[in-house]
Formats: sequence, structure tokens, C-alpha cells
Amino acid sequence: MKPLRQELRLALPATLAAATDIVAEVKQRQMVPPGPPHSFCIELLVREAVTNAVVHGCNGTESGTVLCVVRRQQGRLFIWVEDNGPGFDWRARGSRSSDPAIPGGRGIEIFEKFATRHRFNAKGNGVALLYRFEGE
Amino acid sequence: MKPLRQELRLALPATLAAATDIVAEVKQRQMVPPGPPHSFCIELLVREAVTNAVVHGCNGTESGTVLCVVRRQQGRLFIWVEDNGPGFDWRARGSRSSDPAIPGGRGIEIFEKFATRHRFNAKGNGVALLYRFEGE
Amino acid sequence: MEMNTIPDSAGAILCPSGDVVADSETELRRRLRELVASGVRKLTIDLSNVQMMDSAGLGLLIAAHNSLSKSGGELTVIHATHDLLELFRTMRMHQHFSISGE
Amino acid sequence: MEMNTIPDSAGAILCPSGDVVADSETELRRRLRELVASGVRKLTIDLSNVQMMDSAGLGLLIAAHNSLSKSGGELTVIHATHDLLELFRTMRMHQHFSISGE
Ligand SMILES: Nc1ncnc2c1ncn2[C@@H]1O[C@H](COP(=O)(O)OP(=O)(O)O)[C@@H](O)[C@H]1O
Ligand SMILES: Nc1ncnc2c1ncn2[C@@H]1O[C@H](COP(=O)(O)OP(=O)(O)O)[C@@H](O)[C@H]1O
Repeated sequence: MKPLRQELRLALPATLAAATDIVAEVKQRQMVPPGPPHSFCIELLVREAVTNAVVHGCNGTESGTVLCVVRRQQGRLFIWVEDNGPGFDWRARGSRSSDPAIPGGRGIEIFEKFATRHRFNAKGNGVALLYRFEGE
Repeated sequence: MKPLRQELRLALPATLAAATDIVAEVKQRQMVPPGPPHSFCIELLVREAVTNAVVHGCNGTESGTVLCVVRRQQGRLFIWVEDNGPGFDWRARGSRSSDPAIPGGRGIEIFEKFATRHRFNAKGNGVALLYRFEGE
Repeated sequence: MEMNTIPDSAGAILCPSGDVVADSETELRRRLRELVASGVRKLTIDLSNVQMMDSAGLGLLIAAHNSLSKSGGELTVIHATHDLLELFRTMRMHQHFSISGE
Repeated sequence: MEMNTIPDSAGAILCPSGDVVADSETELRRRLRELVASGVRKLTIDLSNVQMMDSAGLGLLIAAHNSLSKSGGELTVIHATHDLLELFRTMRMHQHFSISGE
């Protein structure tokens, strides 16, 4: 039976383990089509968004919290990740590929390449990712 | 990790197997606190609502469809079951216990006794059930 | 639904397994009808292997009780799980037949 | 993260297992640093037991490549899963070091 819609809303303390915990919950509740390539791509997107929220948004603050909403509906997965940090000026960043020689700076490039669409909120402390499956 | 909110929305053809299928989906997705007494009570409520939708609402019509929404949020489970049948006049029924000698007529009594609250929509083709867990 | 029937001096013991619910109870209903028709008077239903029962299942027990009573017989339910005992109690099934737990 | 290191005539083969992601990559990062410091020039990372890698993992591979290059060495990645090959291709990792699949 294919659900019309399935939604999971989670909040947790901003630690590096948050991404792994959220991915485990999403898989356990069968929100992601199993197997390649979707399962990997969706896990990757969730990890990048949550890790950015933890590392850049909350940056080790004790009160840091990450909110994550995952919704599956008619062949689309919608992911919302928000932190209670200061945000950032994503408009200034523009759309450019990472510097090949520098180890960091590949998270947002992964949004650009693996998500169907992505959009930050005005403040830059929340990102919406849309992922469309082919099959559904 | 305890989700803030989890929702599942399902639609399926009105057959007697629908109740069993929906219960399986809800359990598989870990929407119900495992073990006694909640798991049993919730399964019972879902079965009664879905079976009534199938038997009385759709009554063997080929185009019969049952919609079921299950939402878990802060210690409460909210269940909505709707069919595309004619509904019934639940106001006329009042609140009375079943006739002890008659085999049928115990579904709505189960709502009254096992749900925290239940409410039919105006037409009588949809019922909302609220179930509150003690522990959460 | 699988089901063992053990002939007993006083009647029969029926031991269904699986859920006794709207979409699976026809087999048990048929078997109960056969036993009553064959003249069994004292019927015991052993619920050791049943986890779930809904109002259709309750209706089936009441119907069996009604048929047996008519011919002076008796229904007994044994080995009900804690969840089922709670359901029977809440739905006042003890008014009809004797029920015991695991 | 578990990890086998096989000394090799030309250098070392490192075989991590588990996810190479932000919350688990420190152990692999430490091990790579040690190997480079100990003078290893040709380093092979065998990804047979790795299913998942995120941008932190990619960053770690690029950092290892950078360190090895500085001392005239070389990084090679082998036995990458199909998913990881696709990630490496999309993120243009082949520009840096040689990558092969399962
Ligand atoms: N949730 C966030 N809060 C604040 N800043 C963020 C957030 N997400 C991303 N950023 C900013 O965007 C930059 C680019 O992010 P990214 O492409 O993921 O690379 P990296 O995380 O490796 O720096 C970060 O360095 C950070 O300045
Ligand atoms: N979804 C529905 N559509 C139409 N009628 C309904 C629906 N649900 C319940 N009813 C009506 O309410 C009555 C009482 O239902 P219930 O208490 O579950 O007992 P039973 O299903 O055994 O008749 C039904 O006989 C039916 O007339």
C-alpha cells in the first residue's frame, strides 16, 4: 500500500550525532524508497542540511536545537531543516562550484546537485529541500 | 528520539482486508507505542472504524474507498477514517450500550469505551478518534 | 486461520490461531457452526494463540454462546491474553459465558 | 569506526568500515594523519566496507590527497560502491585522485 502522505517532525539537541539519528528515524519509518539511488541521495541531503545546522547554525552552543520535517507525498520528498542560530547571507554566496583544492565548502553544492530544488529562508537558518523520485 | 509529530495518510479500496492492511502500515512505521495496553487499544479502534467504513459506508460497492489519517503528537494519537458512502444519522443513535444478547452493534460502543474522545462528521461518513497515552 | 479441535469427554476444545477479526473470522464461524450442529454441548475456546479480537470476534462468541444455550449447552473461553481479558471485561462479556486468562 | 591497515610494498592500504560522515570521520582523519606523518607516500583507501560518505568525508579525502601530493605521494580510492562512485563523479573528485569501483 502506498501512503498518500507521510510526515515526520523531529527536534533534537544540536550535536554532530543529530544527522545520524535523524537518518535512522527516517529509514526506520520507511519514508525513503529503499535501495539506490534515492536512499543514498536522500540520506546525503539530510546529513548535509543537519550538519550545517549543527556546525554553522548552532556552533557548539548548549541551547542549540535542530528541527527537521520530512514529508513524503506522491513521489516527492520534502525536507525542512531549521536551527535556532543566526542564519547567514546565502544571497551573497551566489551559485558557484567549490574550490577543487579546498577540503570544505561542499554542503550547499550537494544541495544544488542532488536536490530537485532547494531554498533557504530569508534569515538563512532554515533550508527546504525537494527531492523527486523518478519511479513514483 | 521522540518525534514531535508523525502523520500517515492512506487511501485504499473498501475491502474487509483494509483494516488489517492499515494496522500493519501504522505498526510498521512505529506510530503506536509498542506493548500493552496502548498497542491493542489503538489497533482495536482503527479496526472498528475501518470495518464500519467498509461494511456500512461502502457496503460492497466497487468504487468504495476508505481514507485513513493517523497522527501522533505529544502523547496523543489522532485517527480519522472516512468513506465515500452515504453516512448515517449518528445523532439518532444516542449513547447507549449494546444489547447483551445480540451479536452485532458493538463498534461504536468500542469508540465510547476505548477512545479518549470520538466524533462523527455531520454526514456520518467520517469519524475522528482521539487516543491519549498515559505515559507521554 | 489455523485451528485445532480437540475432542473432549464433555464436548470439544477449539484452539484458533491468528486474529479473530472482521476479515478473518469466517473460518472460525463456520467451524463453530459445524460443532454446534454436530451436537457438541460444552464448547471451550482456547485463545492461547489469539492476540487480537474486534467487535466481529465478540459477535461471533456471543452467537456461539446463544446457539449453545438454546440447546442447554455452554461456552467457555480460556487462556485469554491480558489485552483480551480487558476487552471482555469492558464489553461485559462475562455476562454471557465464563472467561479465564493465561 | 573500525579500520584495518595493511602495509604494502608501495605504501599502505587503509580499509575503514562504517559511514565516513561528519560525526564519525575523526578516527579516520587521525589515522590518515599518522600514516602521512610516518612517511607513507602511496596511500590506498579501500571503501569496500563504506556505504555512506558526506561532504565531511569528501573533505577528508581531499585533505589527505593534498598532504600526500605535497610530499610527492599519491592517494588512490578503490572498491567504491555504485552510490559513492556517483557522488565522486558528481563532485568532480576524479580531478584529485584515482577512483575505482567494486
Ligand atoms: N544553518 C546555517 N547557519 C549559518 N550558516 C550556514 C548554515 N548553513 C550554511 N551556512 C554557511 O554557508 C557556508 C557554506 O556551507 P557548505 O557549502 O555546507 O560548506 P561548509 O559547511 O563545508 O562550510 C558555511 O560555511 C556557512 O558559513
Ligand atoms: N461509516 C458508516 N457509514 C454508514 N453507517 C455507519 C457507519 N458507521 C456506523 N454506521 C451505522 O452505525 C451502526 C452501528 O455501528 P456499530 O456500533 O459499529 O455496530 P455494527 O457495525 O455491528 O452494526 C451501523 O449498523 C450502521 O448503521
